[in-house]
Amino acid sequence: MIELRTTEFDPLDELAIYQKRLAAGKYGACCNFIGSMRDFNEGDEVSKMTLEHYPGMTEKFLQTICDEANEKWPLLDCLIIHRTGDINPNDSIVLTAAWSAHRDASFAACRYLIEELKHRAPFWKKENTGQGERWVSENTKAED
Amino acid sequence: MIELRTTEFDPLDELAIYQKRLAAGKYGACCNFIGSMRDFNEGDEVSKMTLEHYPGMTEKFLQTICDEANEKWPLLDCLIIHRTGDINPNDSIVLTAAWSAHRDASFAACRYLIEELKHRAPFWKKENTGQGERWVSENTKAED
Amino acid sequence: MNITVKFFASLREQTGKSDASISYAEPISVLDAWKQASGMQSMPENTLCAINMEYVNHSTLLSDGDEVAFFPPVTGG
Amino acid sequence: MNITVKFFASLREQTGKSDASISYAEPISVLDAWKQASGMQSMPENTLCAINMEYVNHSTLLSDGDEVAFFPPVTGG
Repeated sequence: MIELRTTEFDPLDELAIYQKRLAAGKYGACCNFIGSMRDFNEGDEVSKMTLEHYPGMTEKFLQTICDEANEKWPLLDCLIIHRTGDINPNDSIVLTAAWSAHRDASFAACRYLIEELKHRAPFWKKENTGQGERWVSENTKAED
Repeated sequence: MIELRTTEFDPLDELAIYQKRLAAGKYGACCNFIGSMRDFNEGDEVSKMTLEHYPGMTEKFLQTICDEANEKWPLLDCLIIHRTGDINPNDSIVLTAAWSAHRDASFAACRYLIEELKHRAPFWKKENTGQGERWVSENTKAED
Repeated sequence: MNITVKFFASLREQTGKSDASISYAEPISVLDAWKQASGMQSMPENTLCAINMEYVNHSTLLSDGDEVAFFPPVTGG
Repeated sequence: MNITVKFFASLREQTGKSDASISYAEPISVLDAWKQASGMQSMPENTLCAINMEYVNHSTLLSDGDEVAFFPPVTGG
């Protein structure tokens, strides 16, 4: 499942709720990743951030990533939740999770979800620093 | 931090509680892995399981794994919780988590924690199947 | 041939518009649509393009009724 | 020289004991301790050994007061 959220969300609560849908005893592995807003970036303090997206395409693209993960690995399910709009330091920005029988698939799929999202999903961050607003120029390759 | 638990634990609650200790806004990435008991293994239904450990050595070894992860990657913290004793299907067995500024370190460290645990930490599983009890003979290499 | 054009993030600010409609008699490419809708501004080198919410390259030709979008490298997650 | 020996999991069941104490006049190896404590049973090929909770190999020599442990491949997580 994929979801966009315009307000703060608790990724651990979301995982707990979502996981109840899955068949008990069938998955042995859940790898998940939570990205949250730091109060610093590239040496500057960041007091606020705005996340713009492309309504329609963003949702469609996140679903594509989930579908691709399901094709590549034997998953029971996967989940992506992503914030949009105004974000404060320490807010959760993204949650990706993958459930499978064995750990290898859940790790690989969870990593795939976040990497594809970071490099291909239409989201754009604008940071508010002491020096004013600035667009984040580019996500790094698998290291950000 | 490392902990052994003799009774059921909720890994998502544990993460939420533990994370409150960490400095807000300093970590941007948390990768975690939850291993839970399936009700089947190697083709058989498994109704119950017992997890034996080596009191003293197990705790020491888990701490060593955390220390190694902290040396290898720039982490803010890492956490391992592992069950012992009698375990029922769908119970959580293990939680490994790593917090860092960037996602690469948190993924690599979380994976390291669970791989080292699976291959070197003194735990032994005995499964109860329809055919009686059996010791699990060996964890697979990074694919179980 | 009518086309809807969308600009996002820094390109929305650069062009000063979020949406535009353009009309053409002959088939045009994504790059042609940029030129027309942006008022002949130069396109930043790393600009990404989508037609009807699917990634395409700058030389892809547009069809009547298409929605073409321009945006900078993505920075979500 | 007194040594404490521990057996875990399937090795505890195979030897029929979880703990044993053995005494020796001359320095002995981990493998010697297995033989003595197990009553000369053969040691399964993949047996792991630890002295004072640190992994060692079968030929490591023991010191007075050591705790030596024998266990099968680990299966936690």
